[in-house]
Amino acid sequence: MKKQNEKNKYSQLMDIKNVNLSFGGLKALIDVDLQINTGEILAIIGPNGAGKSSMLNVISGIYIPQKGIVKWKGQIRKKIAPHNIARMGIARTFQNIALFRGMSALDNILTGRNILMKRNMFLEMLYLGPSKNQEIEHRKKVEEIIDFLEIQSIRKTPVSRLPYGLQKRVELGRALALEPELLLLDEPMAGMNVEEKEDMCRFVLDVNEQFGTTIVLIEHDMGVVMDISDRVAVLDYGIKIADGTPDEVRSEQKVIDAYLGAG
Amino acid sequence: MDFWFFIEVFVGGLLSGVMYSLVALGFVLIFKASGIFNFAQGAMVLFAALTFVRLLEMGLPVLLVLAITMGVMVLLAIAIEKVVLRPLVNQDLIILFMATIGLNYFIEGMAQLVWDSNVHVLDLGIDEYVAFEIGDAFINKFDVWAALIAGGLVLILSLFFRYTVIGRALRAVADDHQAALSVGIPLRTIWIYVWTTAGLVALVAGIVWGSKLGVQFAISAVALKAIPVLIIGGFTSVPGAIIGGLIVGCGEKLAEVYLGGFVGGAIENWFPYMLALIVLMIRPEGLFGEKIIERV
Amino acid sequence: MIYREAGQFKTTYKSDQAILPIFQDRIAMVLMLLFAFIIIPIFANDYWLGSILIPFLALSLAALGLNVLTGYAGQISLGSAAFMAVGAFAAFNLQVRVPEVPFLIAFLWGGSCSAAVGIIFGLPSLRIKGFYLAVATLAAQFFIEWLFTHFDWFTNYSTSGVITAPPMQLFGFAIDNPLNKYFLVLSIVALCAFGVRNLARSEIGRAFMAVRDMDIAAEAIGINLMKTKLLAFGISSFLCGLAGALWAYVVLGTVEPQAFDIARSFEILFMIVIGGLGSVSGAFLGAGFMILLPILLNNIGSVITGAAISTETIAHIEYMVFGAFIIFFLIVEPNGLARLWQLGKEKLRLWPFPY
Amino acid sequence: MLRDYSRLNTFSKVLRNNAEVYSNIPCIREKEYGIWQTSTWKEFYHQAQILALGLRDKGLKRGDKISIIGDNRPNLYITIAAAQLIGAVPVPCYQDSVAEELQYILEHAEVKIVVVENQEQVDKVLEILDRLPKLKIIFYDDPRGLEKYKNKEIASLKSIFDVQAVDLSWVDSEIEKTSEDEISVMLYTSGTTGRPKGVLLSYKNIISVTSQACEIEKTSINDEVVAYLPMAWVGDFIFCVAQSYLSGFCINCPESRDTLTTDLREIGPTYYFAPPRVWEGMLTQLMVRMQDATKLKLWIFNYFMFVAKKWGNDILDKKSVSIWGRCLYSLGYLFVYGPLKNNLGLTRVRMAYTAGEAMGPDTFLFYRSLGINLKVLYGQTEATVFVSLHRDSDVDPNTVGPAFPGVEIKIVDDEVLYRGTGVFKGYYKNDEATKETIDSKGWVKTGDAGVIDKNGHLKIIDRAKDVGKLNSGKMFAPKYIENKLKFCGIIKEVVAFGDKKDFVCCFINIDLEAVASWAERNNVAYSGYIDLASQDQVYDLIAKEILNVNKDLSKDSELFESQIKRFLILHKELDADDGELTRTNKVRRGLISERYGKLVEAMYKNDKTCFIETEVTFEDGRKGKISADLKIKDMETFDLEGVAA
Repeated sequence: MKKQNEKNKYSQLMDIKNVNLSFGGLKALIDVDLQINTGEILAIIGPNGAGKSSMLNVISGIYIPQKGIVKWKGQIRKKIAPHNIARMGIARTFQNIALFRGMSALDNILTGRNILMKRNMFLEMLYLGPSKNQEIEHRKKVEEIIDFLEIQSIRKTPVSRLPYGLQKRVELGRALALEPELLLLDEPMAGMNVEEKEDMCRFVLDVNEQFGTTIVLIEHDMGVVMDISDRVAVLDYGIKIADGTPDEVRSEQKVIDAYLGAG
Repeated sequence: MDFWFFIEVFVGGLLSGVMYSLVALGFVLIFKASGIFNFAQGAMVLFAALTFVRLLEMGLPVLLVLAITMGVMVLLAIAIEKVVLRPLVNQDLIILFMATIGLNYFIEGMAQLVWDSNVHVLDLGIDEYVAFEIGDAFINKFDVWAALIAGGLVLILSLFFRYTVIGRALRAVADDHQAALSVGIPLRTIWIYVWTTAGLVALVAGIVWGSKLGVQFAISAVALKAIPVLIIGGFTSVPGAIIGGLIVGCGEKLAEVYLGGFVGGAIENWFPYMLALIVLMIRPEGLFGEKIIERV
Repeated sequence: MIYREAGQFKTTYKSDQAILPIFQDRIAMVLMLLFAFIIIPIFANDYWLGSILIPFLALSLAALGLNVLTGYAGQISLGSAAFMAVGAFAAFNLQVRVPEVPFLIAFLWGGSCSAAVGIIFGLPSLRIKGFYLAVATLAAQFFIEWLFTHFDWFTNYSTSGVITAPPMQLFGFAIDNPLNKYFLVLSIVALCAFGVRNLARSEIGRAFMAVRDMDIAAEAIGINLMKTKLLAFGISSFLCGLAGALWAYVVLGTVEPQAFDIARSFEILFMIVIGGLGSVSGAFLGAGFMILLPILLNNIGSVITGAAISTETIAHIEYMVFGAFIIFFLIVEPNGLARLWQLGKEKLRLWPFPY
Repeated sequence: MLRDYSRLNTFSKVLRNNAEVYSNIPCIREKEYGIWQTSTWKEFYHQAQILALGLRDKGLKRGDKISIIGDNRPNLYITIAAAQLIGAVPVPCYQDSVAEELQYILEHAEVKIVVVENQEQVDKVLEILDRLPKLKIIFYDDPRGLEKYKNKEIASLKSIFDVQAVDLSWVDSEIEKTSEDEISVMLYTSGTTGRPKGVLLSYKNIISVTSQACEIEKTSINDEVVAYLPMAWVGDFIFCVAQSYLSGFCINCPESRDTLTTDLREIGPTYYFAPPRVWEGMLTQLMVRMQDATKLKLWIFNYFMFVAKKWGNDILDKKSVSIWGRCLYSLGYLFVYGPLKNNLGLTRVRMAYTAGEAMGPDTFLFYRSLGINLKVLYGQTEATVFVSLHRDSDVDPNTVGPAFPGVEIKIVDDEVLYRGTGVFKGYYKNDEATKETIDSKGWVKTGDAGVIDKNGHLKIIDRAKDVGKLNSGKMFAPKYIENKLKFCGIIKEVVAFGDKKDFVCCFINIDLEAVASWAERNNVAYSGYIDLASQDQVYDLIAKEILNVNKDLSKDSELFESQIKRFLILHKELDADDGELTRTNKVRRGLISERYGKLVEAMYKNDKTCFIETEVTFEDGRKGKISADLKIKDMETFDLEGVAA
């Protein structure tokens, strides 16, 4: 399942240096360093409450660490408004599905392209000229994504009516619609059955392969993680205890302890 | 400016504030226990007052009337739980909010249909116009009584919350529905209790307000006064309701007296809301409310 | 059952994204417009036009406005009437101060002012949600009502505190009888409905719904919550303002601020709850419902009791019925009549199959 | 419009002509990216020309074979056209055949170039590549997942289409060179016995026959066809390729297999072709869906179905019908038939065919009564499809209609023989088989037993070689019995035994969908196919159907001894992947009776149950074993008068 192309693997997309994050009293992250290399699939694993989600939110920029620096493409990243994260080229999916339940699959994905659209209230009211054309232009793009994710048959179904697995797929589609450089997946396979997981793995790999998107994912299913990721970072109680290829991590004593410890 | 006059206005404000708190309490109870913003509280006040006064007019003894009215409020609570809350359980709070608006209309309509929409004098045997004198300030006696009643009620409620089983149950629910359930408290009965209590509070408020303004449709509008009180005091805090009431009370009185003049008066209709807005912007959960934290 | 979709295939996105992709629906729409623009004017009498259809349309517009805010963007407001008031008074004042301005311009001005005010009172929506926001809009309701009551300037110092709409001239053509007024209102409302429908199916509409359905996700895909919410407030208030102007100019002629009291706000809220949140047709269905129900009750009442019932009693019954309906719809079909309509349509498309 | 086919005597010429006369008329559509991407005859022709050149450059010469594998996709149809432009022979293969099957055909046909739809097919061909020395290159249409393939043998069709500024005059000269007697296409018949045979069809065959068909049905550019049947099957070639060439109508390719029904509904074809099992499947599904309807709805439905049964067919046949009947029917059309057809996507159907196998008269009449002009077509690849065909207002559900124009039919000791312009050129590299089939005078053996009735309609009873004799000496026609059973809807497949036996027994395959929904309604719990198939209630359900059939048979003096005495329900569905069915889903008797010999014995040994273990092939080609203890059930039979014996 591992992919071949090693192109510009070691140019860094994001560089996180001894980051500390704490909510009130409790420390979520302690002196964590993490590099994200362009074009790789990086998995962040760890027992519950190890700070995985916090890490993801630091990467996405929703949480601003109290200490430490985050470099995005070599530049130190300042505090950013949540809605500008996407414009930076970072898209994400959520642990428990966060689709727009009132809309069809198509519209959900189309909404993902909103930031790429021009806003002209009056033309949109008349559905005229540029706004109409852009609707069509972006529909084309979205249809490519739909085709890519093989969800043609549910294109116009309201997402609330879709089975869990497909909803996850639509959410992935919405994230892809942003054409991100960095894609964050928060437990993409949580609560899926075996086929659904296999599909999702395939799509994650294909995304990484065809669009060269860098992917960071949190996942509990060790099998999946080891299968699809190029690199695995292990957190435990807010501390990074391992970071390396799946095999390296697997054999790391600390990791084994942490997991046995966490039962 | 005259110091004593200020005192008079100030205290007057405080006292009328207490009246607001009286209504606000009803909201707080329900919100605490179920997270529902019960827009119908005003209507309940009206309904309670009307029932009470009409029965009195029939010449029944006060205590009996009181008992009956209480009974009615209990029934109302049960009905609401069965017809409105149960079907809407774990719906969006905003939906429930709108439902209570509907409820508000329904009860208002019912109250006036069953009884009537005339003004009824409700005399508690307290002379409206007798006043104490403190220094040069005149303090309305009735207001003092009202304040005492309100104070008493608050005391009772806090005791009730602290020392009775149901009271603790309510607190439990307020803190965490799941927890409450796991302790084995049937949420529905809880709700009935809550709404009953709210109903009784409404009754008290109704009587007090009724005897001040006379029992009439306008009473239900008092609820609208209570809302900023809640915002300021915080939806989840009983003392908050009181303090909020006091702030609103003297706030609007002072504003009326010292600002109203410049802007054509009658500003106490909106002043509390502006106050509330400011509070909202600075501290959305209110002065005494618990902080609302959203996780990503 | 009436649908024959086989063979209606789309070869372009243009046709696939058309406002009414299904042929039969287009027919229905055309028929409806014909009915509204031709049949009604021919058969309706002044009573119907003046005291039912025109008010219905004006309120539909207000409901449409509120639906943009509450139905599409998910921001609840209890101040719609206030925004109507702003529209009415702004339009009035412009024409009083600058008589040469044609009334249509005045209407637009009214809408714009209302939009501006709406945006200001929408600011809290950035920090607060749900009924907290509702409270903020209540503030608007009370403040504006008070403003127009206590500052004679707004009523142009009329002793009675009411404003009287100047006569309406369109290209030297006086709009004074119910029929003309009907056409005027109908055209404006139809136009707005069309606009809102388009908005709803394009980028802005999606942004609104995204914010409504899942604001965190909306933010994550780059939607600026502040801008979006304020835009919703703006558009919504604009429509309400326009409706207010119509209410003042066309429906009543002379209005006092109390015509836009909180009861009106609730009425409009009820319209969209009953009619259907987040749909254009919902606004109209809801308005129709709210207008016709009292008349219905009245007639039923008089039929049952033989004699006509006191208006007071009717009013109270109305209250109860409305209240009951609100609760009923929230429980049974939160998306209101419009949704029921939708379901009916679905059934027709599937007929004779159950699913 | 009828054109001069003495001049336009090859497809390449017809196509070139179409590109002029129909230049801007849609030629082929594909639902892709959510809309029906359309290309006109002009564009189609242009693409074909470019591809033709590309293929030449890859070494494809006149007479060479080029194979097409995949679902119905425009580019694959273009490939066929391109090949024919330069006189190469397209050899479409079944997209779901496994590597071994492909290997045989590609080897036997000496295919030089393969054009496939997608990765799945590429993988299959690569798997057998080393065994195919003649095969030069594999073109693929959909690049998904193929970037990382390093094999030098594979290339994308796009790489050819992207070629700019090519000189197309060469193609013109090639078009002139082709003659009507050249081979137009080579189709492998998935014979029910032995290896597939490559049927050679000349342009003359196809054009002469197809032009006749177009005449009969008055097909025109206004028709719409949905191309969803396997490209390797002669039907698809005639109805989608040949007829569309000759009458210029547009063929529509569905988006994917799981959107077929919706796509069909969107297009609303005017010309619809489906084998019986599709029609039956549709009916079953329809009835299942109706089951959940409200009482009132169900009543309306049933009532108007009764109305349709009563008058529908006659109205369709333009027979005289009472005013009352017409009124009721048109009412029914408004409330039931219209919507129904609309939901099935058959609203616009002008003519519909069924063929390949016999179809239940009830099913057949059901569709006709809805006003769908369904007709039976009897044909063979060897005859370029058409041997006999129902004509409008001369339709008899029990026959396959009168002989097709230009076709003579005769019956020689029960077997149907025919000859005509459509008769094929012979089997590729298999002369003795050819000789067996065509005699010196050009008569072709069909291998079917049949009779010609008084109206001159041909009636097919069974495969001639399957017709056997019971020990009592009476005729035993398994197919006839099997079809009777299959018509009930809950039975998917039947295999009847009785030749050289004392009585008749049969294997049953239940129709999962139908029976499952029955089980749901009668809350019968089951864990899966095997479990469901072994339920006693299900056995009873089947028994009821068999009883009816027995009653029927008992009325026929010829067949009353063929009543079914014992049956069992198989634990697995008979499957083409296991070789039990042909790719066109015909039962492979021989193979089955030997693979399940144990069961057959058991049935004749009067055992009550029998244990069986069989190997099965899963979707992904993996093999596995499933086993079960099958119950065998006895049936009561009737004697001639039709009362229980």
